[in-house]
Amino acid sequence: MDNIAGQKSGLSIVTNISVIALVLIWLVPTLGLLVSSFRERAQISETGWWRAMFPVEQAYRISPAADGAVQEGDLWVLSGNLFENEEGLGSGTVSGFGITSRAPGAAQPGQTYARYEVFVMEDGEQDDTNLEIAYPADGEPEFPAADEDGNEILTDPPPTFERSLTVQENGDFRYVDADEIDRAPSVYITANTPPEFTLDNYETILTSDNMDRAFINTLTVAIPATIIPILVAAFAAYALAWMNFSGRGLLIACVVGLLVVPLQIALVPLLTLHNQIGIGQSFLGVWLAHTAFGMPLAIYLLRNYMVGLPRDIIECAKVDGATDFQIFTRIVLPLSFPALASFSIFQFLWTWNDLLVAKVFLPSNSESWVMTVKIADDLLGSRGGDWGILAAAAFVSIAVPLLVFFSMQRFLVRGLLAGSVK
Amino acid sequence: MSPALQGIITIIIGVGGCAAYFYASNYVLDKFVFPARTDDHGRNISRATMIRPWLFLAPAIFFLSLYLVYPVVGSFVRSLYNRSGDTFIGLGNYTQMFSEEGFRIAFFNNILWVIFVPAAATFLGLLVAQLTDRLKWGNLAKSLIFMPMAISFVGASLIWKFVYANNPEIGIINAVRDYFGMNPIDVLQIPFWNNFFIMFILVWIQTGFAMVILSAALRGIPEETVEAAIIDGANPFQIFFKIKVPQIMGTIVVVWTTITILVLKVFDIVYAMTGGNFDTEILPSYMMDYMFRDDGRATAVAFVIMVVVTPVMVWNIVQARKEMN
Amino acid sequence: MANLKLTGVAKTYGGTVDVLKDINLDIKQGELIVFVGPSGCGKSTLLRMIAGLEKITGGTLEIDGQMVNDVPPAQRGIAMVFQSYALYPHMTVRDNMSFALKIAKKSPDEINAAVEKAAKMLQLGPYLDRLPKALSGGQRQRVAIGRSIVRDPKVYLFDEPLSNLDAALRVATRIEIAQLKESMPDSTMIYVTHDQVEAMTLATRIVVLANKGIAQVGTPLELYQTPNSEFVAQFIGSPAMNLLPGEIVETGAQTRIRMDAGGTAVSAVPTTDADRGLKVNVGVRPEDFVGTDSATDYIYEGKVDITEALGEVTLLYFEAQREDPVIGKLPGVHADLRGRTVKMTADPEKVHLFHDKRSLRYR
Amino acid sequence: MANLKLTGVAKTYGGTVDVLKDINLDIKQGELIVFVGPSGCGKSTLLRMIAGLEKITGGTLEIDGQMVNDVPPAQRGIAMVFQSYALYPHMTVRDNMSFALKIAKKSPDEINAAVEKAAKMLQLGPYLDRLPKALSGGQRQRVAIGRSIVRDPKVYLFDEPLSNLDAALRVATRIEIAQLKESMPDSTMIYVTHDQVEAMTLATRIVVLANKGIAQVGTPLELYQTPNSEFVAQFIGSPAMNLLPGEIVETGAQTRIRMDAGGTAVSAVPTTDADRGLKVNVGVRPEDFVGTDSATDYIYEGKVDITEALGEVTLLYFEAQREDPVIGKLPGVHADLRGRTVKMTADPEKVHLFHDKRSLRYR
Amino acid sequence: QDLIVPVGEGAFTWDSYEAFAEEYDLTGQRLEITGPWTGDEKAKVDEVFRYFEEATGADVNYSGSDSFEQDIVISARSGSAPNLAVFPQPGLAADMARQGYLTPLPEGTGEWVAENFAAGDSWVDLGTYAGPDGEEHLYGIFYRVDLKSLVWYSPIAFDEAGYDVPETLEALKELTEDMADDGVTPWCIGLGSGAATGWPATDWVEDMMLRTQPPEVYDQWVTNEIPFDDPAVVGAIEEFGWFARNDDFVSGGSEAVATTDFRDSPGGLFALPPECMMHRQASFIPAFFPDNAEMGENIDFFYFPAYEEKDLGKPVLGAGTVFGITNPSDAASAMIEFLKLPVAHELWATQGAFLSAHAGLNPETYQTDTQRAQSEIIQDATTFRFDGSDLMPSEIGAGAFWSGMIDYVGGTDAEAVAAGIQSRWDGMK
Ligand SMILES: Nc1ncnc2c1ncn2[C@@H]1O[C@H](COP(=O)(O)OP(=O)(O)OP(=O)(O)O)[C@@H](O)[C@H]1O
Ligand SMILES: Nc1ncnc2c1ncn2[C@@H]1O[C@H](COP(=O)(O)OP(=O)(O)OP(=O)(O)O)[C@@H](O)[C@H]1O
Ligand SMILES: [Mg+2]
Ligand SMILES: [Mg+2]
Repeated sequence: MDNIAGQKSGLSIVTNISVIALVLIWLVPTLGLLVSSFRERAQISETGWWRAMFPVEQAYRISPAADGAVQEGDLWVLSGNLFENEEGLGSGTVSGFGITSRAPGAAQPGQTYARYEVFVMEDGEQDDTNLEIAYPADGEPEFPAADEDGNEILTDPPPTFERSLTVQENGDFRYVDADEIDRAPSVYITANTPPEFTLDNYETILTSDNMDRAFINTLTVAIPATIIPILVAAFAAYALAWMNFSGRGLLIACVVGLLVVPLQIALVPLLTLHNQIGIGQSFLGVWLAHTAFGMPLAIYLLRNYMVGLPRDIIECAKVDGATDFQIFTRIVLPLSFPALASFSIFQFLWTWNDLLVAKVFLPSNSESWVMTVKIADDLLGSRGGDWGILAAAAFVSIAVPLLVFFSMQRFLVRGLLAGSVK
Repeated sequence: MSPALQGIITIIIGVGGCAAYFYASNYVLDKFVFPARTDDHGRNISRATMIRPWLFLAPAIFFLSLYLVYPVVGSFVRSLYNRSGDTFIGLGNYTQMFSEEGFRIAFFNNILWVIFVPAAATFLGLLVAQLTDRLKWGNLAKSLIFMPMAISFVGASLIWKFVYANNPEIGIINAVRDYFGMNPIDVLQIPFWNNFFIMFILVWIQTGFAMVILSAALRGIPEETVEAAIIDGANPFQIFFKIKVPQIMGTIVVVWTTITILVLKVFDIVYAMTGGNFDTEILPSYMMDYMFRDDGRATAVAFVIMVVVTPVMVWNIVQARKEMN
Repeated sequence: MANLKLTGVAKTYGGTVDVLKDINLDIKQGELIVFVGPSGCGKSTLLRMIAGLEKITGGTLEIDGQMVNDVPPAQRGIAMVFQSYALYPHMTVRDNMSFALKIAKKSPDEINAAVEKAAKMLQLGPYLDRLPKALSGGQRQRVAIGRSIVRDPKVYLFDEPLSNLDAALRVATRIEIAQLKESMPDSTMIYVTHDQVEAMTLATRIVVLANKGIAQVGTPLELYQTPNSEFVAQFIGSPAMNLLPGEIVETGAQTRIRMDAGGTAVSAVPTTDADRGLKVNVGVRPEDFVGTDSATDYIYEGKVDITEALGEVTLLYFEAQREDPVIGKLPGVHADLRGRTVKMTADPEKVHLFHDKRSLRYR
Repeated sequence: MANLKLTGVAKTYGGTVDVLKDINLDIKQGELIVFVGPSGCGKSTLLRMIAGLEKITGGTLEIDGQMVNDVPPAQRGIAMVFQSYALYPHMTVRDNMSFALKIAKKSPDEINAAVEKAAKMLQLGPYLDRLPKALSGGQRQRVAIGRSIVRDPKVYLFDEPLSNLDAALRVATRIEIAQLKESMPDSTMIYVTHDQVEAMTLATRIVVLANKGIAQVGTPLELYQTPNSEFVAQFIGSPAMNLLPGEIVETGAQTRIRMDAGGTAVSAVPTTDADRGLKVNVGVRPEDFVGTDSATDYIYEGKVDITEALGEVTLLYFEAQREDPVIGKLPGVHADLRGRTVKMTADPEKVHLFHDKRSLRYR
Repeated sequence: QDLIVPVGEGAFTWDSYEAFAEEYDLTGQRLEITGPWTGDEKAKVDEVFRYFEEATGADVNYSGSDSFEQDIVISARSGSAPNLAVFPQPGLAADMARQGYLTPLPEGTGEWVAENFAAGDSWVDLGTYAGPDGEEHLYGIFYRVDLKSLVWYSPIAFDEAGYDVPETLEALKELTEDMADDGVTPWCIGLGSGAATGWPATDWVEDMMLRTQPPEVYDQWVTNEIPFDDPAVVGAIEEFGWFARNDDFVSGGSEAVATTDFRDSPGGLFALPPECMMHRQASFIPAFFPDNAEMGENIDFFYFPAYEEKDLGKPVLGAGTVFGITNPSDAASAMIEFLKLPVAHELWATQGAFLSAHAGLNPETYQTDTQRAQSEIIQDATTFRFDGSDLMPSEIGAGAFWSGMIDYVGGTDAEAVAAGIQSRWDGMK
C-alpha cells in the first residue's frame, strides 16, 4: 500500500506537522527533566531549565578579606580585585554591583554606590533612615528631595556618609567605610554566567555504592518476571480464545475482574504465605509475585489478540493433524508476535519501574536492592529535594527500558497475517 | 549463588518447566489417561477435549487464584469488619464511607478520571499510531511518544512539576504567563480543573501504551479493504474513521479497558502532585490513606473500585461474545 | 480406506438459520464425490461438518461405521483444501506444505520428496521459499492444494480447489487430481466445485445440493442425461437446459407435445394415456438443438438476438431480454445468424419432459 | 468516456523482481479488455497499476490523453472488484455496497435504488443486512461485484470476479456484465479471468500476458483462429491445442506435412519453397479432430487411454502418461472408445503450423 | 574500614562502652534494623552501629526506607519483621504496640530513661503505650531528637536591612509587618512534601498552640480530650494563618505555600536578592540548604519566641525517633542497652546534625556550635512538648491534619477545617 500512486504531499505535510507538534508536546516536559539532570540543585530552583542554555545574569555575594584595609583620613579603605581568589564567578565581567542583598546590582560598573544616613521628616517628626545612592566614581552624590516613602529629606542635619563601594568592570573595587573594617564586608555584584552543565548528578548515581549490584538485581528481577508470565498467560489465552469448554465466558469475566485488584490488598497475605512456605523474602518470591500480578493483563491482552487470528488457519492446522499444543506453538505463538512483543515491553517496564513489589518481596539488605529501591531509599532519602539527582535517576533508569522498546519495536511488524486467506 | 546466575537458571527452569509441563501433560492425557486407540475411542477423545483446556489454563489459574482471588476474598471478608478487625459490622464500612464528603469527592473525581483518561489516551494513541504509520521518521516519533511509558511515576511527577510549578522560574506554564505579564497561577489549585491537569499526566504516560497496541492493530487491517476504500473515493479521514477504526474496535476496547483499569490503580501521581489535596483525591489514593491504618475501610474502598469497573467488564464480555460467534 | 455415511445430517446457525436439513448420503470407499449447488446452498458447510470443523447440529456422521460426530478433525484422518486457502502466513511455501508431515513426524527425506513432488506437479518450484504474501492468488491456491496432496489421508476434502487457476493449469491440475485418485483407488475424496467440467470429469458421483437438501445424487452422465428435476436439469450443463412450455398431445413410448409457442416436440420419455393434455415443460439442452426447416416439427422458433462465438462453438441467444433466454449451441462459428429467425428441434432421446418441476421420467 | 494508453509500463518489486516489462497497450473508450495469462504472470499487478494501487515503476499510463502515473486512485474514476473481495468486514452487505455512494454524498433515495437494483441482479436480497463473515464464498464475491456496479465509474476493473460463482450464476452474471457493458457503451472495462468462456464471450479484445509481457492482443476469434505463437495457441481454448511434430514436405497455398509419428497433415497455411524440409509443430485443437479411416491421411494415431464424458462431448486422452497428452474432443458420449486405437485428422483450415514457437502464418 | 574515632580517644564517654563490650558477646548473631534514615543519615548511623558490632561481635544490618511507615506495617503483619524498628513517630509505634507487633523493653528501662534523659519522665511517657491486652508498657526508647521551634534567617540580610532578632512573638509579628512595609517578603513557607504534603503546617500550629495555650491544653488536644475544633485549637490555626495566609508575608503569595516543597522552601533565604527573610523549620533543615550556606554568616537561627503577654514561658516543640523491638532477640536487647550508653549518642553527635536528650552526653562531642546552641534551647526550655501530630493516631496526625492544613491555607476557614479533622477522629472511635 506504500505503493499507491499520487499520495498527496499536502496531506503528508499536515501529517508531518501534526506529528511534530504532538511529539513536541510530549517531549518538552521530558526535555525539561533532561536539561535539569545536568544542572545543580541550586540552579534548578533559580532559573527555568529553558534558560539553562543561555547565559544569565546572576548575583554573587563576595566577602573580600579585610586584611588589606588602610585608613585614609576618617575613613577606612579596602581595595583590590573581586575576581581574585574567587571561583565560579561568571564571565569575569561585572555588569552591576551593590552593597545590599536586596539590590545586588543597583549600580553600574564605574559608578560609586554609597550609603548615607539621612534625616527625613516623617509625620512631622524628624527621623533618620538609610539612603543608598549611586553616582559616577569621579562625581559627587546628589541627594533626592524625598526618599522612597515620599518623606522629605532634610539637608540639615546633612546626610552622613556610612560606606561606599566603587567597582570597575574588570572587578577592581574600592570599598570605603566610616568605621574600621575589621571583618570582611559583603559586597554584591552581578555578572553573566555562561550556561553551566555538570555530570555530577550522573556521577553521584552511577558511582554510588552497589549501583552495579542494584542494576544486576533489577535485571534479575525483571527478565524472569517478564518471560514467565507471558508464557503462562499465552497458554491460558489460547485456551480462552480457541478452545471450547464450558465456563469459558465466566473465566474471561473473572480475568477482566481480576485486572483491577489493587496490589496493596494482596501484599500482606502473600508475604505471609511466602514466609510460611519457606520462600520468604527472596528473588523467587518476587518472580512469583510479578508473574501473578502481571497475569490478568497478559491473559487479557493476548487473548484478545489471538481471537482475531483467522479462524481458517487454525482450523486448517487442526485438520493437518496438529494437536492443540502444536497449534499453539507452531501457529498461534508465531502469529501473536506483535502482541507478545508489546506485552513483554509493558511487563518489562512495570517490573523495571516497580518499587512496591520489590520492596515487599525482596530482603531489605542492600545486596538485594533493585535500582528503584536504591534510588528512592538511598540516593533520594536525604536528598528528597534534589531535583537534579531525581532527574538524572529518572534518565538512568529509563535507558534500559528504551533499549528494550527499540529492540522489540521491529517485532510489532506490519501485515503478519497478509497473504494467508483470500 | 549470585542472583544473576539464579535468574538465568530460573528463566531456564521457568520457561523450560512451563513448556515441559504443557507438553508432558498433553502427552500424558493423550497417551495414558484417555488413549485414543482403545475401544471407546470417541468417548475418550471427547473427554480429553474437555480436560485439555484446563491443562492449558492450570498454571494461570494457579497464579490467579493464589495471588489474586485468595487475597480478594480475604479482603472482602475484612471489609465487613471494623477498623481493628475484631467486630463484624456488615456493610458498615460501606455505608459510613458513602456518607462522608471526602469519599464522595474521591468517587466523583474517579468517575472523571475513568471517563477522561482512557478516552484521551486512547484517542491520542490512535491518532499517533495512524499519523506515524507511514511516516519515514514514524518509528522515531513513536519512540519519543512512548518514552513517558518508561519513566516511573515518580519521575513523571517530577517532570510535570517543571511544567506546573507556580514559580515562573521553574514551571514553564507560569514562565509563559509571566512572559505575557500575567500573574502566576497554581494550576494544581484551580478547583475542578486541577483534576484535569493531573489527569493529563497519566494521559501523557499512557498514550504510548495505546499507540503501541493500536498501531499493531492498525497494521493488521487487511490492506485490500483500505485500497477498496481508496478506490471508493474515501478521503483519509473517512478511511480512518469509517474503515480502519471500526475494524480495530476490538483492540480499542482492549486498550480502553486496560487504561481504565490502570486509572483505578494509580495513586502515585495524585500523591506526588497534590497529596490528594485541593479536592483531587481519587479512590486509589483515598484507599491508600486508609491502607494499613483502617483496613476495614481500605478494603471497602478496594471493592468500590472493583464495582466501578463492572460496566467495563460487562462491555468486554459482550465484545468477547460477539467475537466468538 | 474410508466409507462415509451421513444420516439425517443438519446444520442450524445460531439456533435459527437453517442451512442444511436431513442430508442422507452413503459414500463408498474410493469414491470421488463432487458437491455442486448454487452459491450459498451449504456445500462448504457440509464439507466442514465432515471435516469436524463445524458442529453437526442434527443427525450422525459415520466414518467406517463409527460415529464421529464428536471426534476432533485431527483424528478423522482427513486433508482439506479451504476455499479461503488458509495458508500459514508466517511459513514459507515449503513449510506450509511440510507442516502436516512434520506434525506426523515423517522423516525429513520423506517430507522433502513429497514436497518436491507436489511442487513440481503444481509448478511451485520457484516459490518454495517465498512467504504467501508474495504470491499471486493462483499461486496461493496451488500451495493450498499442494499442502493436502503431500499428506496421505483417508479422506480428501477439496473446497473449490481450482477456482483461481488459469485454464491450462486447471486442466493439468484436474488431471493430476484424477490420476492421484486413480493411483490411490482406496482413498475417498469429496470435492466442491462450481466448474461443470470438473464435476463431470472427476466425479464418481455428483451430489447436487439445493434448498437445504440433496436434489439428486448420481453419476455425472446420469445427472446430465436423466435429471430428475428441472432444477438439476438446469443446474448441470452450461449453458443451462432450455425449458419451454407445451401440452402433451400424444402419449406412448414416445410422447408428442404441442408447444405453447407453436411447433411440436417429440420426446422419447414414455407416457400413459392419463398424461394427455398435461401441461409440461419441454427441456432441451442448448447443445442438443439442431436447426430444422420443417414447418411444424420444430420445438422452438425465434430470432437470434445475440451470438457468442467461443471458437469451437457459437451460442445463440433468443429473446435475450427475458430473464432466462433460450439458448442454442451450434458447433463452429455462426456470427452470420445474428438477427435471423431460425427454427430448431432435437433428437427425441434428448428431449426431457418436466411436470411440476419433476421429470416425467421419474414420477 | 475513457481511453487508456499504456506505454512501456513496467513493474519491479523491491528493485529486483521484475514482474512486468514494457507493456504497450491502447484501450479505446467503450472496449472491454480481458487480461488472461498463466497464474502469476502479473495480471492483477497490471490491473492494480491501472487502478493506481501500485506505483508504476516504468513507462506511462494515460487516461484520456492525460498522464496519470501520479494521480491518486480516487481521482481516476475507476471501480474495482478485488480478487480477494476486500469487503469491509464491519459493514453489512448493504453498507458495503452503499459506501462509495455515501462518500460521494448521493441522496439516500438514489443510494437505495442503486443498491436494491444491484442486489436484485446478484440475488443478494436476503443477505443485505448480514455481515460478510456470515456469507458463503460466492455470496461474498457477489457483494464485491455489486459494490462496483452501484457506482458509475469511467473504467471498471474486475479481477476474476466470477471465479467463485456457480455455473448458473456465473452465466447469469456474465450476461449481466455483458448487458451492463452494452447499456453503457462508453464505459471502459478491464477484466481479468481464467475462464475461457468468459474471456471469449465478453471481450472486445483479449490481452494474453506471458513472460512479463504481452504475448498477443486481439479479438477473441482472432486469438482462437489465428494465434501467433504456440503459447497463445495452447493458452486459448480448452483443452489446449495439440502440438505434434512433423516436417514440411509440400509447400504452396496449402502445405503438406509428414508427421514424425507417421501420417500426413494438410494445412491451409501457405508456405514457400524455402520452407520445404522445415521441422514444424502441427497444431490441432481437440475439438477440430475428426476420426478417419484413411491409411495415410491422418494426423494422429493413438490408443485412447482415458475418456472423459462431459455429457455433450467426450474428451479422449492419448498417451495420458505424457506431461501434455494429446487430446481429442468428440461430440456426444463415446465411453466405448476407451482402449481402442483411433486415427484422427482435421480440416486443413484448422491445422496450424508453428516453427520456433511462432506461427508460420505470422513470420 | 576504620571506626570514625578509635575507641578510647577524644572526649567520648568510653568507660561504659568498654564495660558494655565486656558484658556482651553475640558473635555470629545478626541484628536486622529498619528505620526512616536513608542516604547520609544511614551512613552516619551505620558508623554508630559499627561500634556495637565491634563491642559484641554481632552483625548489624540497618536498612532505611523513605516509606518506612508502610514497609514496617507490611513486614510486621506478614511475619518478616526486623528485630528493631526505628519509628519516626510515636503514634505509629503506639499503633503497632496495640496490635501486638512490639515487645516491651526490658524491666527497668523506664526508670533508667527517667533518670538519665533530660526531662526524662516525658520521654518515658512518649515511649509508653498500651499493649494488645490494654496494659501499658514502655515500648520505645528515644534516640535522636529534633528541635522544632527554630526560625532560620540570614544574619547578613538582617544586618544590611537593620533588622534585629525578635525576642517575643509580638516583636516577631511586628518585624514581619515592618519587613512587608519595607517591600521585602518576611517568610518562606513550603508545605509540599509529596504524599506527606501539609506536615510543616502542623508544626506551626503546634508551636502556636504552645504559645497561646498552657501545655495542659496542648496535651488534651493531642489526646483529643478537647475536640480538634475547640476554640483554643482554632485560635492556634488562625495564628498560623496570620503568617501564611497573607500574600505579603509569604514568598510567592499564600497560594504558593501549599505546593512549594518544604525542601526547596529555605532556598529563598539564600537567593540574591533574598526571596524571604525568615524560615521556621526544625533542626534537620540544614541538610537541604544550598552548598554556599555558611552557618553564622549567611544563615543562622533563633528560637521561635513566645508571646510576652501570655506569660507561658519558653515553650519548645520537638520530635524524635524511637527504637522499638519488633522481633526480640539477644542482640535486640543488647542494642537497647547500647543505646543507653552516652557514647552511642556522642558518636552520631560528632558526625553532626544530631541532638540528643541523653543527659550523660558530653556536649563537647557535638560537631558544631549550632548543635550545642540547639541543645541549649532544649535545656532552657520551660516547657518541652513532643510534636503533636506525631502523637496523634497516624490517620489524623499523618493524614487528616495534613490535608486539613492545606485546605486551610487554600482559604477554607479554620473552624470548618478543624471540625472536619475532628469528625475523622470521631470516625475512628
Ligand atoms: N510483494 C511482492 N514481492 C515480490 N513478488 C511479488 C510480490 N507480489 C506479487 N509478486 C509476484 O508478482 C507476480 C505477479 O503477481 P500477480 O498477483 O499480478 O499475478 P496474477 O497474474 O494476478 O496471478 P493470479 O492469476 O494467480 O492471480 C507473481 O509471480 C507474484 O509472485
Ligand atoms: N455464521 C453464519 N451465520 C449465519 N449464516 C451463515 C453463517 N455462515 C454461513 N452462513 C450461511 O450458510 C449458507 C451456506 O454457506 P456455505 O459457505 O456452506 O455455502 P457454499 O455452498 O459453500 O457457497 P459458495 O459456493 O458460495 O462457497 C450461506 O447462505 C451463508 O450465508
Ligand atoms: Mg463455499
Ligand atoms: Mg491475480
